[in-house]
Amino acid sequence: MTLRPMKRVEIVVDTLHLSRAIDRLRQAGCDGYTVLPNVAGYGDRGDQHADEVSGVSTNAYILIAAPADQAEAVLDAIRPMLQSYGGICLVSDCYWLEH
Amino acid sequence: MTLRPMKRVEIVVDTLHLSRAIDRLRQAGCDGYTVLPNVAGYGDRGDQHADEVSGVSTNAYILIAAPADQAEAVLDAIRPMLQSYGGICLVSDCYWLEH
Amino acid sequence: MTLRPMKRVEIVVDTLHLSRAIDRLRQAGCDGYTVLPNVAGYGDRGDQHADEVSGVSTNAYILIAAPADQAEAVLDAIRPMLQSYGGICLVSDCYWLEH
Amino acid sequence: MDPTVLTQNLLSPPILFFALGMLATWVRSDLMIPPAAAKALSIYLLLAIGFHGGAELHRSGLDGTVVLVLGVAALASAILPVLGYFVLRSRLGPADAAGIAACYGSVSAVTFITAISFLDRAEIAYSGYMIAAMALMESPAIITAIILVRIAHRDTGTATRNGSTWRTMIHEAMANGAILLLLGSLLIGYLSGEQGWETMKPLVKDPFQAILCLFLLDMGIVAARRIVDLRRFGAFLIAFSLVAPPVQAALGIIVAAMLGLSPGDALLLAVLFGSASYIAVPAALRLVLPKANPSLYVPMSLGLTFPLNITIGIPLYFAMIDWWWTP
Amino acid sequence: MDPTVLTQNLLSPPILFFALGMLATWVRSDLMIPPAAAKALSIYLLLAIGFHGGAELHRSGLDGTVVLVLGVAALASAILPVLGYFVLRSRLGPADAAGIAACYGSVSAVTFITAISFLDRAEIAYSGYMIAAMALMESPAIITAIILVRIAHRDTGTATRNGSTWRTMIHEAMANGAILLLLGSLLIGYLSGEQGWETMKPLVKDPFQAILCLFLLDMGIVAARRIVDLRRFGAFLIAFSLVAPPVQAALGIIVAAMLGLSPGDALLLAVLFGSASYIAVPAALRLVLPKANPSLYVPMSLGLTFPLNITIGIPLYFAMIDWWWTP
Amino acid sequence: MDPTVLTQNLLSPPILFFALGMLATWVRSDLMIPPAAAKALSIYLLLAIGFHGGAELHRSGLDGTVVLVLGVAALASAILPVLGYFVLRSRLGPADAAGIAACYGSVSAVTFITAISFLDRAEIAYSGYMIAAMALMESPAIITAIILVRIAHRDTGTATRNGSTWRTMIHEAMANGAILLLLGSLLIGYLSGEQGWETMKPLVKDPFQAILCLFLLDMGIVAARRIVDLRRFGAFLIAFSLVAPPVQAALGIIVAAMLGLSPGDALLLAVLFGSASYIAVPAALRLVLPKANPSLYVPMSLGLTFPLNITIGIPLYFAMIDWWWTP
Ligand SMILES: Nc1ncnc2c1ncn2[C@@H]1O[C@H](COP(=O)(O)O)[C@@H](O)[C@H]1O
Ligand SMILES: Nc1ncnc2c1ncn2[C@@H]1O[C@H](COP(=O)(O)O)[C@@H](O)[C@H]1O
Ligand SMILES: Nc1ncnc2c1ncn2[C@@H]1O[C@H](COP(=O)(O)O)[C@@H](O)[C@H]1O
Ligand code: NA
Ligand code: NA
Ligand code: NA
Repeated sequence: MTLRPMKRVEIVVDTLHLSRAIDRLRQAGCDGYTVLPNVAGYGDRGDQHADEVSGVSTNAYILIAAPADQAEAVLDAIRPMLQSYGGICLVSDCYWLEH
Repeated sequence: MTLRPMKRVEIVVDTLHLSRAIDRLRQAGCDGYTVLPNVAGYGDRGDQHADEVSGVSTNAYILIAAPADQAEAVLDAIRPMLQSYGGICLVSDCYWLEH
Repeated sequence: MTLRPMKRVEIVVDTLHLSRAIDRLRQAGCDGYTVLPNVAGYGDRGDQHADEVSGVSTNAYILIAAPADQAEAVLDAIRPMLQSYGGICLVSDCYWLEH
Repeated sequence: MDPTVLTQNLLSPPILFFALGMLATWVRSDLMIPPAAAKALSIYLLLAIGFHGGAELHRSGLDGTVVLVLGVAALASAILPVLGYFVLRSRLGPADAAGIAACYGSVSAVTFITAISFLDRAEIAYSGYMIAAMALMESPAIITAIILVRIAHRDTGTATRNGSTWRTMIHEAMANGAILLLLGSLLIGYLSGEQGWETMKPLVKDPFQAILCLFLLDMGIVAARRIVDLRRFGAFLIAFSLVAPPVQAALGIIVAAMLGLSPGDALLLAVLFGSASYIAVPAALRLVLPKANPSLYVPMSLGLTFPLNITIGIPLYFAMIDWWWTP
Repeated sequence: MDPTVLTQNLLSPPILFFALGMLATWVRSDLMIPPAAAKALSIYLLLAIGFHGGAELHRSGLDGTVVLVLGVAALASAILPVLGYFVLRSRLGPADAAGIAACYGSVSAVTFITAISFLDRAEIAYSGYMIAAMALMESPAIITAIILVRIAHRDTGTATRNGSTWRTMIHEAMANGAILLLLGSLLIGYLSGEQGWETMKPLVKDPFQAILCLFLLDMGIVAARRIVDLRRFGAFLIAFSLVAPPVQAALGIIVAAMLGLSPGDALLLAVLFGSASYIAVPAALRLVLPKANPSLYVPMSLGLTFPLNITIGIPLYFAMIDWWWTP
Repeated sequence: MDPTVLTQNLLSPPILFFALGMLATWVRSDLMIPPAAAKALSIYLLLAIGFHGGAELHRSGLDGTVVLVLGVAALASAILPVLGYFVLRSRLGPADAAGIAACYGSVSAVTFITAISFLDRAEIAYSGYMIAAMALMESPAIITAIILVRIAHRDTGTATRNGSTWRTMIHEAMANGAILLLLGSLLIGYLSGEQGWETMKPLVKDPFQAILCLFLLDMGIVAARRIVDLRRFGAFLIAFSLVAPPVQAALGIIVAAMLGLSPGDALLLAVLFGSASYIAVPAALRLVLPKANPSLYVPMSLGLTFPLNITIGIPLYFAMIDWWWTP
């Protein structure tokens, strides 16, 4: 059983910006991610109630496991979006189970 | 690109208790969180099927990134709820991408 | 306040295979997990759109906090499924808040 | 009892779809109604019977017996748990006994709705205010349960969470979404009168029975999942789940006779007495009586009592009423 | 103004369910419509009015005034934000002023649908092409808002995201799901003619009012949540939210009179002028004018203007029209 | 072929809404039906045709040909994949060839439902048992596919997961939610008779066509997304997706003629032969034939064959039948 060290990147952005965020991830060479399109939350821009139909008040959550260099490219790609539109990005360590 | 070390706190409680849990988080000074209001699970209290309309059998998942001291306040605030009602709380390390 | 070190295992499989994956987890001695049955994603097998009714194109996400030895049993149990059907499994460190 | 009443009920679409749902769980099928859709269906059903009841009230007007019936219903919900509690205390601790007793003292909205659909199919009239009676019977049982536990723990006082309990409980009772929707729809149906009824009828009346079928399909799936939990139960709790409903329903029928209700209203009162809550009360109990084990009271009321009531109970109670009321 | 029009509107099921939703939030009830169900209801409503409008168009045929009305509507949506902008600039920065002005220059589909249900209840005719007018009024306001901000920042040019802005904006306007569905359904209703109408009527017409009630129940819950955000607002923005709608609606009535529209169409035009977007425009603004603060424009249009319009606004505007049009 | 049949089909609301959904994806619109709502719609459709078929059966009674037709249908689903497999093996490995062949041997419930709505609009009768035929045609194709792969790998035996395969497969076939719901609703419709039909009609019949439109809107969005995946395909697979359906449908028509079916039933049989599964079979294949690549068979059946069948296929097959059956 091999466990390869990887970075674990978590991103929360408005659901409205999800498709743009994903375009950026792919351009940055990210070759795998998991998406939860409708989550609620609270942050600098107040409540995201996740209760209505426009997506203005709903977040999307993205989880990415990537090697360190790819993770760095992901961070570079996503940072300008966070600056313009808000949202968060967390990085942590993990191991990927090779199969 | 600055990565600030933070604590990453994950909480799972009954959906029924979600609004109370969030009240407690805010009182504890938590200024950001992400919420998934309907998740299923299994634990000491058996199956949470997430299949019915009362919320008795449905969990909510909360993700919080916070500086160490704020994280500690969060743990203190949430522990009594876990003792009364069940649920779990995990803590790990992460980096917050400054933007 | 006691924080017990644990392993944090995350698994993404097709929603189709969720019930089988959970059977395997239980057989491996896993006594707690949290499940998100409908998430989208992208990986080696292309897009999982999470947009239709068969579950062929939808992922499930499983989060498990477990002591190291139980976590290892979980990895052993889940690996054959990933080999046959695809999906991912990540392992990281966390602390469990005793309550 | 005329056996065709039972057969007709068992062969009616709502019950058959409920059975199909149970079958789906038993053969481990992947059939499922998305929780969001099930929730939407339940909102529809509450809104529809509330509005319908309000429109009926608008037509019939309020008369003297209404207040009486409502008062008796609320009182019954407060008293019934006492009986259940003392039976259950023979085997269980105070918290569990009180929790189960609260469920059986309260009511099951879906059982009530299924009884209404039974009456609709049989073209038997019932009064709009019975829906208000149902709403009033949801909460008193919880209050009684709390008092019973308090008395049992007079010395220690640890079983229920002190201080905020009463405030929480009153808030829960008032703010319970199901009750608010039911009473709100009743009031709206009453206020918006005949023109409002014409507006709403194509949604709240015409497809009502059929939408109930869809919901019962889901209930069958869910109830069958809870039955699995019963294997850990002793005979005592299983017997309680099956015996308490007809006994309580019989009490309801006696009360209905004393109040001089019509056969339709008598059936609804019997069902209110005989049914057990698996939504509102469990949700409240988790907050105000967390020591009571939900994996006892939910499987009992949802896995046994609910199926029993909608399949055999309703026609049985109706047969009793029919026999008694017929001169 | 005939007070019974107002009373009748306030006692109509849609408005009462909206009020029930607000009440549910105020008493902190757990009543909620799952977001997926609310989205499905909104899709239903857009599809239904689009299809209905198309079928009406098929019946009436297109005449000369149609193009005129559509042109005027689009123009109005482009001009109205200029007025709003200059009023708002007295207290706010350019981005926020433009953002709010864009919302008020655009339209609220649900307000429009509620006005249609008002006309349906009163059995007053309206033209199918008014639905096309609504679709055309969604976007121009955003373009005006961008231009206004650009002018304000002529020197710095940092307020809006350069380069891709126009492309993004045009794409957003074209590809906005709500508009596409509305115009698509209109076209389908037109193309599929009388036989298509017969097919769709049991879904898009018969239960329309009742489904609107369900949706407004949800809107009440959501709107009441947004009202909480208003406590941080000064009197100026609250006043704007309450005064702009009737002023703009009055403009709409004047234009309608000049165009010689029927009373029903005049009401719809008044509502288009007087309502403020809280779906399409906020979504577009987040993309093309991210500096504008959504926690200003969303609570204003959703928390104040929307409730005002559907409760008092619609009957008020109608009373004005009735008084003016009656010879 | 009478071109108006084709035009009328293309201009019918279901097909136009399907086209609108495709357009929405192509212009990158954000229009989407929440998955939970789409799932609820699909459950409605299966329940509705099942129940309707059962009620029809109740009316017509069972006659001798029923068993014959059901047997032939099941047999066809077992045999058709063999033809497909040998054509596909010329370019593909055994697992992929068998996977695709299984999809084309099985049926598409939504295509079938669209054909029923075509017949309803044209007021052409069909038999309730054809719905049972559809349910029986879902699974045999998978079993054939497994056998074909087993034969191809006689020596290695690695392509399919041994041992538990048959058990899993039989369980999947029995426990498939869609089939269970379809057959269950058929039986319930049959058992609950005329009174049950009256109860269910306002939901399962009146708005059926319109709800199908909503579902096809979603199918259009989803199908267009899958078409993107086809750009990596060679001409061979695209040709297969477009040629296999009419060829197989023609076989179906020949069989229908031999069995002496009515024109309505003949069309349904043609559609059963000519359509390809993108729900039940892909789900089963992922379990029992994981080596077959789902990004081949899903885009083929969902992105090409499905749109082809509902737009051109159904009127074409009907024209063939009309020409043949007319004396
Ligand atoms: N400290 C945090 N921990 C977890 N999630 C957060 C945190 N801060 C913000 N978020 C999430 O990111 C979203 C956007 O954040 P913001 O742009 O700061 O309003 C919020 O709605 C939350 O879902
Ligand atoms: N070891 C675990 N790992 C992940 N989630 C857990 C674990 N234990 C419990 N949970 C989650 O927490 C919920 C409540 O736990 P409990 O109170 O132990 O029944 C469960 O339904 C799960 O969703
Ligand atoms: N690198 C990754 N990071 C996060 N999630 C992933 C990653 N790779 C795959 N996944 C998830 O696992 C699912 C199945 O992966 P695969 O079998 O590689 O297609 C994908 O649809 C994603 O949801
Ligand atoms: Na009771
Ligand atoms: Na406006
Ligand atoms: Na076929």
